[in-house]
Amino acid sequence: MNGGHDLGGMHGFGPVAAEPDEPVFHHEWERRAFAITLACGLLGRWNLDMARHARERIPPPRYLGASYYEIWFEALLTLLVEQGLLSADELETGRSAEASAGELRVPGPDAVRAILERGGSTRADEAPARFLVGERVRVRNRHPLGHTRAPRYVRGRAGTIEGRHGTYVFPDAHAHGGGPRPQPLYSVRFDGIELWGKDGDPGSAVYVDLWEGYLEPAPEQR
Amino acid sequence: MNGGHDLGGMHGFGPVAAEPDEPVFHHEWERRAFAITLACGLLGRWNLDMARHARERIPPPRYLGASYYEIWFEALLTLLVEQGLLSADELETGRSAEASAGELRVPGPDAVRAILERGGSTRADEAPARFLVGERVRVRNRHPLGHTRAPRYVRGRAGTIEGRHGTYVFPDAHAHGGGPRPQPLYSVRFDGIELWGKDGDPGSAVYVDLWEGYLEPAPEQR
Amino acid sequence: MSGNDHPSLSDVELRVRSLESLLVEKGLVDPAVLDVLIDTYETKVGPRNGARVVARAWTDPEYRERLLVDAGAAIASLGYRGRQGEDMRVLENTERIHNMVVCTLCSCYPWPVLGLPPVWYKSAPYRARAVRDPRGVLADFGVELPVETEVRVWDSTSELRYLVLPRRPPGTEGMCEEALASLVTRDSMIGAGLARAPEPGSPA
Amino acid sequence: MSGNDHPSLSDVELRVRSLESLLVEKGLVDPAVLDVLIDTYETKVGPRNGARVVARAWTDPEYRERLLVDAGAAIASLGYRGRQGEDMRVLENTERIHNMVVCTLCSCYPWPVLGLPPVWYKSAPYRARAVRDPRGVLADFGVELPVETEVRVWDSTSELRYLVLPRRPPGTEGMCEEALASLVTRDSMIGAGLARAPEPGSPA
Repeated sequence: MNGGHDLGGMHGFGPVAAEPDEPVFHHEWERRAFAITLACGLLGRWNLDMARHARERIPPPRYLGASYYEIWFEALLTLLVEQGLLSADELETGRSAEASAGELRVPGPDAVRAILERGGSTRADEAPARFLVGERVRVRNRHPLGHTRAPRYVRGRAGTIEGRHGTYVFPDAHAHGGGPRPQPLYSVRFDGIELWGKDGDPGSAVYVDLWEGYLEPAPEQR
Repeated sequence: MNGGHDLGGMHGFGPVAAEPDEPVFHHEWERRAFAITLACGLLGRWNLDMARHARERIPPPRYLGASYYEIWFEALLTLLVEQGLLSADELETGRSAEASAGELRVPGPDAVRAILERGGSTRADEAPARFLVGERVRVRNRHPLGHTRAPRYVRGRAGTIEGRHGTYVFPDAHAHGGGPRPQPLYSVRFDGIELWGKDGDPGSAVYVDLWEGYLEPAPEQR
Repeated sequence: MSGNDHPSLSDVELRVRSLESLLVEKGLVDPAVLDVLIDTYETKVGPRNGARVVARAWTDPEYRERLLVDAGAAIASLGYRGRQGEDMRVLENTERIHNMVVCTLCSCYPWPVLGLPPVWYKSAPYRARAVRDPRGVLADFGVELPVETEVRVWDSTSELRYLVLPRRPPGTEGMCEEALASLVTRDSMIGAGLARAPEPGSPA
Repeated sequence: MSGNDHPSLSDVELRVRSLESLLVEKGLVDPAVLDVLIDTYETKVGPRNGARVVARAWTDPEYRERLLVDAGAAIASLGYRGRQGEDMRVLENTERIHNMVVCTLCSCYPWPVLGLPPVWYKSAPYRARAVRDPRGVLADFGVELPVETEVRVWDSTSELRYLVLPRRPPGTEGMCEEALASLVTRDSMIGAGLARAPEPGSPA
């Protein structure tokens, strides 16, 4: 979706302000919000693409006005309610309506340590790839209402396949209960001038990881 | 600029909420903000393109979080200070440092009535036009930091010249003290599918007024 | 952009009041001018103007023709002209074509015929969605058009201002211009609505 | 997105606390797990890990080669692996090419080697500008590159995670791996900075 999160190429946000000796968390509530977000994620009721989409669905004024852990927290509430883990009433009152987690397997500390170290790759078995390294491609001009990982600033722009990453779970399906539907994933290089015209930096290029379904052969021009 | 104002095609703002029997102003401060904005505009120290650019420069989080008269008010403060009509100190204290408007001609009520009725067209003498009605054009992919009236959603997209409006002051120059630099202005039709791909409405089209400098001939494709 | 309820409202109110005093104190603004501006756009100029233009076009084919060819002159002939309406175009809705006007970049609107725009016209939901999903926006207004009707959205990116000439509702044959004007809503002249049907048994 | 100062801070604080209690009460979250998560990412996993990878690559040509060809295995051989680093790529900065990593759509970041991202990496100014004006962003970090150096920006749109292998600073010949690691800043491994020069007279 073309939400408040799709920030590449926007103007007007001012300079990047790095904080010297920045702590990992700035407030106790950030520490807690981070931990409960990860812990709830480990319940297995949603995947990372669903979590990202829950963040993207925050209306742009709120998304842009919030700090990042506020965004995480808002999205966590959305996911908990949508997945039926909490009722709107429980959220409202702060009191549990039923005491048990039911059928859910809630991992303990040792299991979680193992999960963190193991991770969970979304790489799938190799599938035949349509595009070759060196081929010119163009990003399809799509504006889906749902989740997508093709940012607006590359849509309709032409680039070169610079590498093949393998075959990975397709976020546009995975975020919406469509299953993994793996597709070949490419590294596509876009010249600064192709992306931004005369306002781009001719000595720069942007490499974007794009799934095969986002791409079409670049049209030849006379 | 690709600011918070360039909203065409964004998702996530929710439904359009029309208010039945909406008043012209909702609060006394809106009435005042509207009137002082127009009155200050009549001092002739800035043109409408400069005023629009002052609004666009409001950082996106604030722009999207503000009501429209708040945006006008913020931009008015910017213009008054930038044009030297008020000092930052005067704004801070709310007290005038010098009592007179100096060289400025401040119009009275009768003059203002006449100005409102006369308006001020930005149409200029006809200039030769590069494109013909019916011709296929493409909007240049530009991302200027300054003011422009080519919205992001049409950049790089192809359309058809549907009409010539005449020759008008060019906002991209006029907003930045570059003078009127009039250019031919066209009505360009874009099919919904060209703008939004498969996610567009094939039974819709968008007509956008675009200056000649925004356009180039559409590339022929094999 | 949010609507008109805002947490820091009283703060804005104070700031606006303070700036107005300062501008008056410095002689940059004449309080009598503020009265003129507010009076003009709050009570004198509004969608009634546009409604009269539309009703005239519905009843006078020659006027309709002039309106579509030279909107500015035709509108001025009824006494409406001026700021934010210097260069006008009128877009006629038909069975086949429905026109709708938006300003995605700011809030351009034909003041002399419609007055100041409503909040929804200036709001992010309308500006974001009108160009991409016009039928969805029309649905928010309770309007459903046949799929065969082409929707044309006009993005007011220049100083031209657009007025939609809505379709004359059925059952209005023989109605006088004034009665017809009362059927012409503001939204129908933006293209976000249709002209009202006459009340059953209303006077012709 | 703003930084970490926010007017409704205490409100957020209360809401987070209340949700945590509710989740624990319902048995959805084990408090001991929260401790593990916080401890892991606040104290155990951080940019020191990445710095060790970089220092090893600077001193061991065979390791550098493996790192560039199969980053995941080379990094895991030093003991760093897991969540948000399952599929890694390492980008080597050279005199001719400077790599910089961003996630314009969210905040993807290679946790096992860099820990959790700093606020600026997740913030709108960086995400908006890195892909359009990377040299301008580098200037915000006090870095100026020769015009001949190509800047390559990597937008982390997939589950691949990128680690930049910064250039080894001059004057570090013969320094041990541990001393070298202390020169490798977090920002240099994102590509928003360079590795530090050694203090004059520092031990080799």
